[in-house]
Amino acid sequence: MSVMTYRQALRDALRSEMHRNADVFLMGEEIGLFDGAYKITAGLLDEFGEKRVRDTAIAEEGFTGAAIGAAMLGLRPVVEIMTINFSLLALDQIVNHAAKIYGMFGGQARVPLVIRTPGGGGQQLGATHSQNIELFYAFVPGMKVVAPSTPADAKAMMLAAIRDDDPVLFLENLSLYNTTGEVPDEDIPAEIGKAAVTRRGADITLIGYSRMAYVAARVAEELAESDGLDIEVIDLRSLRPLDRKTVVESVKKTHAAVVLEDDWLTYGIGAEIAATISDGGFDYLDAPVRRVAMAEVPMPYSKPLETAALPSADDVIGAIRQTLDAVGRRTLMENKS
Amino acid sequence: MSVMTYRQALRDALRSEMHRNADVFLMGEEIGLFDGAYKITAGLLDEFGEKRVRDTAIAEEGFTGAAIGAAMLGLRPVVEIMTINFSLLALDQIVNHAAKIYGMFGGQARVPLVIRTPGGGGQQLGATHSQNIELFYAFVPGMKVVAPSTPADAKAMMLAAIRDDDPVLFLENLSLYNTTGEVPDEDIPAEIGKAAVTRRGADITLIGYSRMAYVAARVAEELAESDGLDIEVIDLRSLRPLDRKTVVESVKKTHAAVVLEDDWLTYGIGAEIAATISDGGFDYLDAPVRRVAMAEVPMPYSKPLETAALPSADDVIGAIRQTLDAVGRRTLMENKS
Amino acid sequence: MATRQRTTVMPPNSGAHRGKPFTAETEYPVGTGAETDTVAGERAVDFYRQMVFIRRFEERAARAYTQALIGGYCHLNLGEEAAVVGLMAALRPTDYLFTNYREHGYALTRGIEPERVMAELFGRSDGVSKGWGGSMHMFDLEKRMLGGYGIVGGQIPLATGAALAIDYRGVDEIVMCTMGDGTTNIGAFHESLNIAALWSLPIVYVVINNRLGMATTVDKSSAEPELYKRASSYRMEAERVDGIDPVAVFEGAQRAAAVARAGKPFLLEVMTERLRGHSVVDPGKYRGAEAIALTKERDPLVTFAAHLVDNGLLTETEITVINDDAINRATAAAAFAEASPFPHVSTLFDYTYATPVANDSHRLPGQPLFEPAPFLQSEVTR
Amino acid sequence: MATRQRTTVMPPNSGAHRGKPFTAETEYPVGTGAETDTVAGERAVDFYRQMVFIRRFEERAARAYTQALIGGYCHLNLGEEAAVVGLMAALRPTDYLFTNYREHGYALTRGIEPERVMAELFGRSDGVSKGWGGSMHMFDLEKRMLGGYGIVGGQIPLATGAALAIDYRGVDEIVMCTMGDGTTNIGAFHESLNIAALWSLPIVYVVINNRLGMATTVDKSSAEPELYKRASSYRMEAERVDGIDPVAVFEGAQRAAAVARAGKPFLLEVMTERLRGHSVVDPGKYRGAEAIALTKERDPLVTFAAHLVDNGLLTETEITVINDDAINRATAAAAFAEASPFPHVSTLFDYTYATPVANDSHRLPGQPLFEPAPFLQSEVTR
Ligand SMILES: Cc1ncc(C[n+]2csc(CCOP(=O)(O)OP(=O)(O)O)c2C)c(N)n1
Ligand SMILES: Cc1ncc(C[n+]2csc(CCOP(=O)(O)OP(=O)(O)O)c2C)c(N)n1
Ligand SMILES: [Mg+2]
Ligand SMILES: [Mg+2]
Repeated sequence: MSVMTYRQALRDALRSEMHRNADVFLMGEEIGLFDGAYKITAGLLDEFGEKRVRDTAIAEEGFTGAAIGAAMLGLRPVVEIMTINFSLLALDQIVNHAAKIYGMFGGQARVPLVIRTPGGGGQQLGATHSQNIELFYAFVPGMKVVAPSTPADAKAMMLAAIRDDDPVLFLENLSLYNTTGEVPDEDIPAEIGKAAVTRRGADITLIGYSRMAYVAARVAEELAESDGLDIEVIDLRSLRPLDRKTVVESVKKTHAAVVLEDDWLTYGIGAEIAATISDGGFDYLDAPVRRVAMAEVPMPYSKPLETAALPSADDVIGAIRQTLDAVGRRTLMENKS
Repeated sequence: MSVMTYRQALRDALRSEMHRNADVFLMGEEIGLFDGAYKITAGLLDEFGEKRVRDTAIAEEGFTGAAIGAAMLGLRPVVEIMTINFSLLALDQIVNHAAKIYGMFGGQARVPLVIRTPGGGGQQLGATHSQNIELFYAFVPGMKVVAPSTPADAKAMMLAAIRDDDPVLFLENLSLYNTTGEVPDEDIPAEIGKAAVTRRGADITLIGYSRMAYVAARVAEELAESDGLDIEVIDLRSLRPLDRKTVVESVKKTHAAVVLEDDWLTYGIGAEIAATISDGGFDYLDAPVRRVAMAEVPMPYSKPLETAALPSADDVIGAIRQTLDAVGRRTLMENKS
Repeated sequence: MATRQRTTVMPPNSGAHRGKPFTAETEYPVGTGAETDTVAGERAVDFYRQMVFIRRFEERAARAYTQALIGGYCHLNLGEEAAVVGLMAALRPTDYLFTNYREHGYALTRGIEPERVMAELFGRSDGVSKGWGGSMHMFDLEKRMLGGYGIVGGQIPLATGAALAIDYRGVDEIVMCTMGDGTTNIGAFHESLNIAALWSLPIVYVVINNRLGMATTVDKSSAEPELYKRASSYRMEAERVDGIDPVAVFEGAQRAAAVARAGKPFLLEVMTERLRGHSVVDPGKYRGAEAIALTKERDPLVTFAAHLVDNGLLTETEITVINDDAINRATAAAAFAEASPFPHVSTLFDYTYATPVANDSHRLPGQPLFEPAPFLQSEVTR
Repeated sequence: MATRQRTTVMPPNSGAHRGKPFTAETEYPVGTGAETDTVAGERAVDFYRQMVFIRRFEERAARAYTQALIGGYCHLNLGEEAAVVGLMAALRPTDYLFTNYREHGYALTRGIEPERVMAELFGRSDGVSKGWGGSMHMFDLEKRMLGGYGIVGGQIPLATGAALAIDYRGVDEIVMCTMGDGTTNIGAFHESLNIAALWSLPIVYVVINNRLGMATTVDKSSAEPELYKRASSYRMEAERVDGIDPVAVFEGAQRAAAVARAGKPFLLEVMTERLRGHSVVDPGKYRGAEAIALTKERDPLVTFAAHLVDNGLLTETEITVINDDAINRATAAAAFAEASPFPHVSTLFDYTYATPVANDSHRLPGQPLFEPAPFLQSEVTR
């Protein structure tokens, strides 16, 4: 075990897989000479050379598509798209090609591709650079979408993604890059498609992924101290496939849930989580599932507006209190009747 | 009132608005000389000339973006994207530009643009041509998304979309084009953002849009005859904004709901509807909200596989029966206790 | 016959094959000047045989479509037989082909059994893509036919990536990527050619210029209608050849392939004709009588047959035999296809993922997400 | 001074401005040969004044950024002042400008008050985009500056559409659309130029070639590094000018604008320099000492000042005055910006839609979708 940043964990995983398998190579804008816009690939050009760390022209569709084609011939490209916002330009190649090729040709060609890309708001990057649109990938059969929230998961899931024979959208997050945590020294790939209960609790279940799983963990700790609340936290980790069972089992125990997400509320990732809980936990829920999400506006640049539009720990705490309040009142009413 | 097809209603609305306002013009691939891939614009090139019915090169991003730019200067372009699948190529222009421009510049520029495009499966068009990805637009603040299911709505909503000052994704459907219905002769635009209760009932609520609203209406009639069921049907009509109130009010009355959608289940449009009902109708629901949706696979070409993957009227009937069954059992249990 | 000489491009108005040659407004490009194989008479006859087979196969497919044995879209190579055959002859079995939705002829000429191509059109389990792809999505790993693709331009980045993989591995293979004329206006074309040129990738891009994208003529869709010239934006070599002469195409493709084998991309434009509508269901009403007459005069089967007869390589009787044989093979393919079983519904979830993964959804429409609560579970039906 | 002559392009190695000229590997394009305005000395001095102001403004912005008064990304026009000023001078007030995220200088030179530009950087309500856009998204309808855009290439289709609107209405206006060198590799560039050429739209596309896209040099990103030549794929006229000379840029832009006013698109490449990193936070470590030295020698402020002094158009004292004045105005702009209020949170939902619509969500994060059930509603808090 070593303590390291999420950034470092990603870089270590890339490096390790590149050493392990000569078919693994990196592609993307500014990942070489510039060390990557967010420095995930720092030093790798020096270590592996231009063949395996390929700076590309600004042509998201072209180079992502090229990575898909290279993967069809058995290479294992890891593409960086500088932020998830720019992935819209490559969406046709990802959704109509990477995600379809295995099925459309009756299982003849595999696409062992990883697309790494950070989401995240809160950096005052404005409307076109602050979106969380992992939904566009999580919705698509044929894609796998993972979204680690800790350095340990960042490493383990990167190893898994690279070794997987399907296209994997690997969601990073701008505000997690500098977070730290314990990371195993050995290379142990995670199992894709599984959520993790990162904190056991009995009072209510918080569900998040990526940055909001991090926020959930912090809020749970805070409320344990301040209010003595016993909160269960689930980190989804994989958005596609989605581990419904882990989520529903938790709610069957806690009888209440708040879903945290960094995207827009209506049709966002949390809608599926809330719908899933409401269905699978129908006879167990003591209050409606609340969702805490971004305000539904084009993200403003100005700091106070941006802050207001983004879900905060306080918003989460408010939703938890109100949900527990609703549980309490309903229980009271039931006991009365 | 005249009886006409959904196709004819669309064409009439386009024609009428083009006569009414010289700033309205059409752009798209093969909409002129070819009369449109699905013949919605038949004859309009002859009537209005090349300036107002513009055949474009195959360049979805380029011509959709050009329409956005023209709209910024006050024209009112109506763009046809041949099928919604190809809109992925224009997604950056739509999501990062059309939907952002009004907000990102502090309300200085409007984008009065309509993008018409058909969704729909069931035509053996294979994995890349059978997707229903209206979600990608419905998720985005700044966009408006309408999805009529009847000829009358097709006309009224097209009039409204063209007169609206925001970008509107106008979802058509391949299998609705030949359906017929009564259409008012006058030009009365619909109000965008409102669902319609198209059939009153007390036993259960069916919610759908586009093709699945059509299916819902048929199923309700069938079950009224065969089983004497009294089904309420809601046609969402607008996916963004979403009329939550109409949906929840209905369920408060019927205590049960089945959501119908033609897209993939996980994270699909129905997830938001189910989550919404489960939240707003929490104290009224007598059984979990069921969703009937497409199987989560890249759509196969072969007919039996495609048929199996698409939601059918029988699938809907099965879900209704099971839901009513679950309601009955729960009521029984409650009465017992 | 002009196109069998060692000139790298067909001279304008050469009058080859008696049909009207394609017209180009300006001068022709300078070719590579590379020596090409001389094509023996036997090879020319073989080209013809393959061309006839494509024609008869496509006609058989069109009939099956009207009989509702084929569904979806169905785009035929009618009029492009010489282009298909000439191009495929320049590829080695180890080379890769990426193409678009108009690819039956390529699949056949690449050596895939006609039975499996027709079975794919019929959506049957013996189809080359097991019935999952249909007309637009034929794929065969063994023959290195890496797909028909239905999204205009979608194959171009993929093919470029395949060439990258070849370059990465340093193997002696190339990629050929075909597309239509209308496709040169989509961003993916330009992004890909730039990448291929920057990285010196072994790929031949081929524009099958049949002068139409659906109803839109080249001059209405491409501001530079001499499409091969667009390679200059990427300092890429390019050439235009006459696509109704399989030998001219073959020679051009060989020159292009030689450049690719030497590690540089090449853009080859093949001037051809679309004898019918865009797809089986398009009557092509928008085409003027003149255009239709012209395409008839430029029917590669007619012009090449005449050439072979004139040069004593085939007799009219032999032509009849070739034709009958092609009809018989197409008929046999259709019979095979009709007898082939549909894929079983139980295979619906077999091809979502190559690496199995926890919690993948295997639900049919309408199936519940969760089993009913245990206390309600008796006698639940689906 | 070579660039004030009536030649349409700067000859290679002309030695203009004493700094090293940009190098081009091959011959220069033939220009339009149109007569251009001779630029009076007063105008040259005015150009210089504007250039200095951009420089001082950007430096002030950089400082404000390090003081955390500006957030997000912040890309400066340092080194591109001559290009900005020369281009803007060729536009009429009725013409439209679309540009990218590196646009402060354009906003200023287009005539937007520096106070409002700086206030935008500070995210304040007096900002040119009311604080909603920030550094990358400056917009002013009145000045017909139709946006800074942060998505590389995103502005190109939009600008093309604006030109379409002009053509549609038959008014005497044109569009100018600027972009970086790296941007010529993205599909939107090619799709748009093709459309503009097909439809003869009144637009000047300008490539600001500062030789770098972030750390990537032009020859690593563009297979044809003489970027103006890419216009040939669309039979579009094009020209390359030296961007450290505002007069050369102005004259080139005038020629380009004349073509656009006559109803044809034009591609103008302006060779310029990026004196610092890609954005304020980029130290630009990847740049070799040689490249840095070269850019210093090609600092347009230095070279143009020398030219003006040499030609007796300005004295050193006057230069100091111009400089001080620019510093004062930039300082005043910053003071104004800092005093301007932030937009109020109550305005968060004001700009989602232009046409109000039923059921739009006006919920802050964490707010419930539904009011609690009536029987539970007492004393609920948020
Ligand atoms: C991205 C995209 N846009 C539009 C279509 C619809 N479409 C299919 S084929 C075609 C015409 C293509 O013309 P061309 O490239 O000349 O090829 P051809 O059909 O003539 O072989 C169009 C517009 C599509 N499949 N994909
Ligand atoms: C579609 C897209 N891809 C990537 C980026 C990140 N990015 C911002 S600026 C830039 C470099 C652009 O270079 P160039 O076009 O030369 O303009 P310059 O910055 O030199 O003015 C990149 C890659 C982006 N904003 N949008
Ligand atoms: Mg064509
Ligand atoms: Mg640059």
